[in-house]
Amino acid sequence: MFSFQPDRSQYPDIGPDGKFEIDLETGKFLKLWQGPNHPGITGNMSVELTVNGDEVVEGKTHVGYLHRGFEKLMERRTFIQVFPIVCRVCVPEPDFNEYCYAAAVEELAGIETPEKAKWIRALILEMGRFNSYMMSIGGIGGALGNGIVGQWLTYVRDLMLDRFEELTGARIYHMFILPGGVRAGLPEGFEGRMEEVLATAERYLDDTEKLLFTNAVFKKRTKGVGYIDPALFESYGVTGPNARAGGVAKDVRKDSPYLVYDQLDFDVPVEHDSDIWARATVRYRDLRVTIDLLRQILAKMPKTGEVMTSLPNVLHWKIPRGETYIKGESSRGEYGYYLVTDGSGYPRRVNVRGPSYTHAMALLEHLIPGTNIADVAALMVSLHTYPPEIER
Amino acid sequence: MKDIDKSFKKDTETDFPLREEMRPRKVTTPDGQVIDIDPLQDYFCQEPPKVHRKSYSAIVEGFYNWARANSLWILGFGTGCGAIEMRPLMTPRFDAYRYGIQWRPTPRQSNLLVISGYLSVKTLKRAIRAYEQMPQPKYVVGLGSCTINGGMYWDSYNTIKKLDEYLPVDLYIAGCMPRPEALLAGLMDLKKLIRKGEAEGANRYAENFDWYKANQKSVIKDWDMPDYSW
Amino acid sequence: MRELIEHLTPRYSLGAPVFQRPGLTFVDVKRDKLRALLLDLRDKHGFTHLVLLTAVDWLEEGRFQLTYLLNNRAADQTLGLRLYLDRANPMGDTIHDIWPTAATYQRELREMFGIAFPGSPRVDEEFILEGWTDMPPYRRDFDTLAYSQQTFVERGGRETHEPRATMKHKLYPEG
Amino acid sequence: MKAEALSKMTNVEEVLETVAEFDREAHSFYTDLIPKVSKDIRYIVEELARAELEHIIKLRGLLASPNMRAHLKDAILRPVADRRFSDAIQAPELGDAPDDQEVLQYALAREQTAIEQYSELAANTPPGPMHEVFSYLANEESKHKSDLEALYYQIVHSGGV
Amino acid sequence: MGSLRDVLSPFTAWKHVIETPVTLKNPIGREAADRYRGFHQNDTEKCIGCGSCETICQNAAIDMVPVDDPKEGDSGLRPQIDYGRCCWCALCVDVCMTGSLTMSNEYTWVDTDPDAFRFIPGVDEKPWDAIAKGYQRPGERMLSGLTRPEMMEMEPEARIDNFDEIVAGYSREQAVLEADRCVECGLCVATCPVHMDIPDYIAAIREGDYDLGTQILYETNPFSEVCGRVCTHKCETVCAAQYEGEPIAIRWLKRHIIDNVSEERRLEIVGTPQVLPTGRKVAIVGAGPAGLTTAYDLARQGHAVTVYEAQDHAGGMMRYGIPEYRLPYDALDRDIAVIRAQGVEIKTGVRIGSDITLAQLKADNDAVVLGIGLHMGRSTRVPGSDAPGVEAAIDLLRRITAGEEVPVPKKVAVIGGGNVAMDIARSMARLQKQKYGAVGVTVTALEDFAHFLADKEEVTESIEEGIEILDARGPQEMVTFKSGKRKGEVKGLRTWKVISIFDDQGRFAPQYDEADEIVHEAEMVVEAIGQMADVSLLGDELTEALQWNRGRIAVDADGHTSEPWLWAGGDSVHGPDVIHAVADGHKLAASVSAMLAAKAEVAK
Repeated sequence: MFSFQPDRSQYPDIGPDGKFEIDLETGKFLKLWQGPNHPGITGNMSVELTVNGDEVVEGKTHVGYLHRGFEKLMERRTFIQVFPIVCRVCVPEPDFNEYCYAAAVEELAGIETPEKAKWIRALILEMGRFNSYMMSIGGIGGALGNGIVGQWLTYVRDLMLDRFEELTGARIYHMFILPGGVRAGLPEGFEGRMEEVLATAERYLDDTEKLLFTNAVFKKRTKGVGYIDPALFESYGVTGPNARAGGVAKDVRKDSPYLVYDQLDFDVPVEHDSDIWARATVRYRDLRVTIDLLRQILAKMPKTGEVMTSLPNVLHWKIPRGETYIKGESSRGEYGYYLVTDGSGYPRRVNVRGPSYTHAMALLEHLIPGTNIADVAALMVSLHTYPPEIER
Repeated sequence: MKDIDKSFKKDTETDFPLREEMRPRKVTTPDGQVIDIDPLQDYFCQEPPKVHRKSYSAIVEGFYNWARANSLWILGFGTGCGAIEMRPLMTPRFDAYRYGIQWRPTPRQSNLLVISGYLSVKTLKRAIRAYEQMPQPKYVVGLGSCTINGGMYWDSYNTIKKLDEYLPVDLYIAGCMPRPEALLAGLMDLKKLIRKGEAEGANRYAENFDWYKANQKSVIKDWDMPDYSW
Repeated sequence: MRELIEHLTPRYSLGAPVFQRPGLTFVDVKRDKLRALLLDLRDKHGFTHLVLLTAVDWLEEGRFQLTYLLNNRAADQTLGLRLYLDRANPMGDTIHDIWPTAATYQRELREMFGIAFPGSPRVDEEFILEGWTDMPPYRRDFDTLAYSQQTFVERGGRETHEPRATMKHKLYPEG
Repeated sequence: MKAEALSKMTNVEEVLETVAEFDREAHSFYTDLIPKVSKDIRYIVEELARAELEHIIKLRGLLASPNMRAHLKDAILRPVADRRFSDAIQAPELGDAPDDQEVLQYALAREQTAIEQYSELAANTPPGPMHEVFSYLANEESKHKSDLEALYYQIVHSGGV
Repeated sequence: MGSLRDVLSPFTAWKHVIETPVTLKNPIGREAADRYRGFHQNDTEKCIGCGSCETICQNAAIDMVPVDDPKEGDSGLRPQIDYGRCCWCALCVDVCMTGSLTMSNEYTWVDTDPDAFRFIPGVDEKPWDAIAKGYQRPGERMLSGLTRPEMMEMEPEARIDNFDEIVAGYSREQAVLEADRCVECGLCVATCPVHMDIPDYIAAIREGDYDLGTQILYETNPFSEVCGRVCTHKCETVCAAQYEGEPIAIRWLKRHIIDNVSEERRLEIVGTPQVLPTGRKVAIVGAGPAGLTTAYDLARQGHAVTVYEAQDHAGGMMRYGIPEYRLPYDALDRDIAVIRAQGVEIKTGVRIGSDITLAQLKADNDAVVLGIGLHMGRSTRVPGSDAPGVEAAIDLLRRITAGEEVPVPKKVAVIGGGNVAMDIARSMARLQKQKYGAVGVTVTALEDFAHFLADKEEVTESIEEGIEILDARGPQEMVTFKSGKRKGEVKGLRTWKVISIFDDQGRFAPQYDEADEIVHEAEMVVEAIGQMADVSLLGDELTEALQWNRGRIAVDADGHTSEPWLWAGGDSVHGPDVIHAVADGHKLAASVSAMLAAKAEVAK
C-alpha cells in the first residue's frame, strides 16, 4: 500500500551512544506526565515521559503517592497487631501479605499450621489470584480500548468477592489468615456456590477470548509491542507471568512448593514472545489454571479438622531473635516477606518484596524509551503492577 | 503497641542535610533575571477562589440544586485503597450511572472528589490541586476511617489524619473500606444534601481559604506547582 | 547448601552460617569480599536472582545490616548475605552493575535509612518521599507516632481510662 | 398455762389482746436479760426484745384494722413451714451470764413451745374466726423461729475457715 | 496477522444484548454475608470492662469510658469505638475475655459530622444492636490460653501417711505458661484485700525477674509464702480469664516467685528499716497475720514493736489452724524471719490477761493493737455434744501442731463442711493411716455440694485420700453408750438428710427428710462448724467500755476502737481469712502511725 518515512531532519541530535541528547531548552522535547491520577488502572503512580513527537525518549517512574510507611508501622506493633495491617500493603490481592506474614511468624515462633488451614489458605490465595487476573485482563482490555472486557471481568470478580465475603467476612481486606491458621472453616454449601461462580467465570472468559484474544485490533496493538529480552529477566528481577511470557517457567508454586501445592496437579502456562500479547495470554491461560486449581482444592480439602492452633497470649507474645524469608507466587510474580525478630514483642524489621517493585521501576524505565505514547499505558498495564506494594 | 518516644523532636536532627533542590538558592530566569527561591517556603496558587453565590430566586436555586444533585461527576482519582470499591460501581452489577453518577478523567469535568481513604502528603498535594481545578459547585466525600481520624495509619509519618483540616468535606462514609453499597448510599445522601442546598463545602473553602492554606502548608513542603486561574 | 558454604567460607571469610530451613541460609559477609562473592555466586553457583536488598537498623549495636537475598531457582536455594555497616557513617557499595534492579533498592535505602551508595544511578533523587526534611524515617530512632503528632492534627474529644486506675480511684482511693 | 387461758376464750379480740400481753412479758424478760449478758453479745438479746416489741405492734395494728379477718385469712393462706433445724438443739437453763449461743437456744425453745401450743389450739378449734386466729399465731411464731434459725446459723455455723 | 476470524469473532459479544442484565435492582442496603464483620455490638451486661480490646487494637480506635460505677470484677468502663480509626479486623472480638463484643453484618453509616463516628456499642443505641448475624468468635478465644498448667501434686497414696506438703509449686516453664495467659487488665487488684499489684508481679515472672517480683510482693504483703499457698484467692474469682477457661492461678504464681528467691536474697531485697528509730513503742497482741503485718509496717517506719503471743510459736492461726501439709511450718518461718529482721520483737508463750494485763500494755506503750484469732470452736449443742469423745476441730488442730498427744480412734465423724472440717478430717486421716494403716473418717456437712463452704480442691483431695464426705446431713444427736464400761462415751453421730438448705432468696431455710436417718459409727465426733474469738482477755471493764458491733469489737474504717489507745483487726474483727488479716494489718499500722506522728508533732 504505502510506506511512511519520517522526516528526521527536524529531529534532535543523536549522541554517540545512539541515544537522544535530551535538552528541553531546544524545544524539541516535551515533558508529559502520566498520572498519578489515572495511568490506566495501575493505581497511583506516575510516569514522567519525555516525548519527541509520538516517541517517548525517556520515562521515569514516580511512586510514593500511596506510601504509608508500613514497614515502620509494623515495627511498633506487636506480632498480632501487625496482622490486620499487612493486607493493606496490596489492595487488589491482599491475601499474599497475610499468608507470607503468618508463615514467617509461624516459622520464627515455631508454630505448626493445621493441615486444613493450609488448604483454606491455598484456597484463599487462589481466589485472590483469580480476582487479580480478572482485574488485570480487564485492565489490559480497558487500556487498549476494549472497556467491555473490563466490565465483564469486574462483574465476575465481584461474584468472587461475594464468596470471599461469606468465607472470610470481608470483601477486600479479608484479615482471615492469622498466624496459627485461619479464622474459620468453609461455610455450609460453599462449594456449590463457588462452582456457580467458576462456571460463570468460564462463560465470560470464553466471551473474552472471542472479543479480546481473537481480535485483529488487539493483536495488532499488542503483538511485538513491549518486548522484554528474556536475557534481562535475571538482571531486572522479572518474575511471575512476565517471565513466563518470555519462556521462563518461573513459578514459586512449582519451584519451591508451599502450602499444599505439591498435592495439586497443574501445569504452568508458558508463552515465548515476551511481548504484551504474550503477557496477556499467559495471564489468561493461568487464570484458567487457577479456576481448575480452585476446583481441585475444594475437592481434595479435608472435610474435618482444626483450622487454628491456639496461640500463646498474643498481648505479650515474644518471638526469639531470628530472620526468615517467606515467598509465594502471586499473580504478579514472587511475593515475599523478610521478617527479622530480635526477641522482643515487636518485629525488628519487616521488608515486603512485592513483584511490582522491580517491574514498575527499573524494568519499566528500561522498556519505555522508544515506545509510542499510545502504547505506554498498554505497556504499564501488561506488566501488571500494583503501586501500593512498591512503596508500601 | 510500642510506647511513644517522648524525647523525639522533629526537624531538630542536623546530621541529615537538606537535599540540594530543597535548599534556598539563586536562580536565573529565562529572561535573565536572578531571583531568590526557597523551595520550602515559596508557595504558589495563593489566589483565593470566589464564593459561589446563590441564585436570587429560590425557585431557580432549587432547580439548579436538583440538576446538580442528578449529575454527580466523580473525578477518577483513587487516592487510597477505597478506590478499588469504586470500580464495581462503574460496572453493570451496581451500575451507578443510572443514578446520574459517572466518572471523569479530568478535574475540569468533575464536580465531586471522592477521597477514597488515606492521603499521603504527596497525594494530598495532588488532591488539593485536583480539587482546586474542579469548577464550582463542587463537593468532597470522605471515604472510610482514614479520612475521619487517620484510620489505621493514625501513627504514620506520611499520611494526614483529619481530612477536614485540608479540604472541605461534605460527607463521610464509615468503613475500612466502605462497600460499594455503602458508597452508593453515601452518594444518595449527598444528593439529598445538594438538593437541600446544604452541601456548601466549596464555599466554606473559599471563605476560609487562608485557614485551609495554612494547614496545607504546615504539612506540604516543596510546593512546586504553578499558579492557575480559578 | 552446606557444601557450598563450606566451599566459599575460606575464600570469602564468611561468618558462621545460619541454616534457617532447608532452602534458606543466612551468612555474614565482609564488605571488601562482597562484590567478588556476589559475582561468584551469580556466575558460578546459579544464584542469578536478586530477591531483595534491604537493611535492618541495629540501633543498640550501632550498625546497619544490609541483607542481600539471592535465589538459585534450579536448586531451590535462597541465600541471605548479611553485611554490617557502621551506623555513624553508613556507606555501601553499589551493585547496580551486577543487577540493574539493585539501583532501585539502593535508592530506597538511601532515602529511608540514609545509607549512601556512591555511583548508583539517581540514588540521590527523591524516591518515595517528597519534601522530606527530617531524619530518614526507617531509622529506629525516628519515632513515627511522635513525628505524626507533631506534624498532623488529630480529631480531639477522645479520652481513655485504665480499668485498674479507675477502680482504685473509685473503690479504694486511700489504699 | 398459756394454752389453757387461751382455749377458754371465744373472742378473737380477746385472744389477740392476751397474746399481746404474753409478748409484752417476753419483751420485759429479754429487756431484763440485756444487762446480764456480756456487752459483746448484748445485740442478740436486744434484737430478741425488739422482735417481741414489733410483734406487739403488729397485733395492735391487726386489732385496729377494720378488715382484720381478711388479714388473718390472707396470712394463713401462706403457711410458714417449720424447718425443724433447731429441734435437736437443747433448751438450756439461762444462768447468770449466758453466752450468745445459749441465749439463742433459749429463744428458739420458746418459739418452739409457742408454735406447738398455737398449733394445738388451732387443731382443737372448729373452723371459724377462732381457728383462724390460732393458725395465724402459729404461723407468726414459725416465721419468727425461722428468722432465729437463720441468725443461729449465721452466728454458730460460720462454716470455719 | 489479521485473519477474517479475528475480525468477525469480536462481534459475538453482541449476544449479550439479549441476556438478562446482571444489575442489582436496589443495591443500597444489600444484606452482607452471615460472617460479615460490620459494626460493633457489645453485650454490656456481659462485658467486664477489662480493656483487652483497647490493648489489642492496633489503631488506637478504642477508648475505655466510664458507663457505670465500678464494682468487684467489673471496672464499669465500656469500650467506645472510633470509626475514624477502626479497620474492622475484629481482633477486639477475638481477644474479648467474656465474648461480649461482637460484630453485626450492618455496614452502612453515612454522616456529615465527622465527630459522630464515635460510639459506645451497647450503650449508644444503634440500628444494628439487635442484628444476630455478623462476626462472632467461632469458638472459645484462641488468642490466649484457656487452661492452667496442671499443678504437680503428691499422689494420694504418697501423701496420706505423712504431713509433707502436697503441692509442688510451678516449675519455671509452667509458671511462664500460666503468667502468659494474664491479660493485665488489673480487675483483680481491686478485689484483693491488700490490693497486690498482681499484673505487675505476673509480668515479672514472664520476664524472669524474680527479684523485682519479690519487691512487688513485699510492697503490699509480707506473707507471700503463706498467701502463695493458702490464700483464699478472691482475685481469681474476678479474673477476666475465667469466663472462657480457667482463671489465672494467681496464688500459685505468687508462690512461684517466692519459691525462686532464697531467704538470704529476700532479706537483701526487703532490707531493714531505713529510718531513724522514733522512740515510740507499740504493743501488738497476737502474732498472726494481722498482728505481724502491723508489726512489719510499724517497724519499717522506725517504731519499736513488741508482739505478744500466747502460743509457743509465732504465726497464730496460720500455724495452729492450717495443717502442715497445706502450709509447712518452715515456709511460715521464712515469712516471719523477714518480719523479725525488721527489728520486731516477738514474745511467745505470753498470754495477755493472765501473764500481763492489757492495762499494763496500755501503760507501757504508745498504742496497743489487738490481732487475736478465732481460737475457740463452736459446738452444735445437740444432745450428747458434751460427751467424752466429742472434740472441737480447732482445738485438735492446735494440739497436733503443738505436738501434743491426741486420741486417734479408728472411726472419726466430723461435723462441718468448711475448710476447717477438711483440715481436721485430713489430719485425723493421716494420723489414722500412721497408726492403723487405714483411714476411717466421715465428714457430714449441713450444706449440699452445690453450697459447699470448703474449697473444691480440698473436697477432691479429701476424697482422694479416702475420706468419706456426706453432704446435706443435719446433725441430730451424738449417740453415746447407754451402758457398759464406756457408758456415756460417744459411739456415733445421728444425722438427718437435708433436702434443701436455702430458699429461693438464698435465706437459710433447711428442710429435712426425717426418714433418711443415718447413725455414723464413730469413737470420736469432731465439731468443725465454726469458731469464735476468746475475748476474755479484755476483762469485764474494758468489754463494757468498748463499743461492739454484732459480737465483734466495733472499729472505724482504720481499725481504731472506741478506746483511743486500742486498735483491733484481723479474724476477730472481720472474720477468718489470712489475706483480709494482712489488709487489716496495713490499715492498723497506717492508723497507728498517723496517730504517733500526730503525737510527735504535738511534742515538738
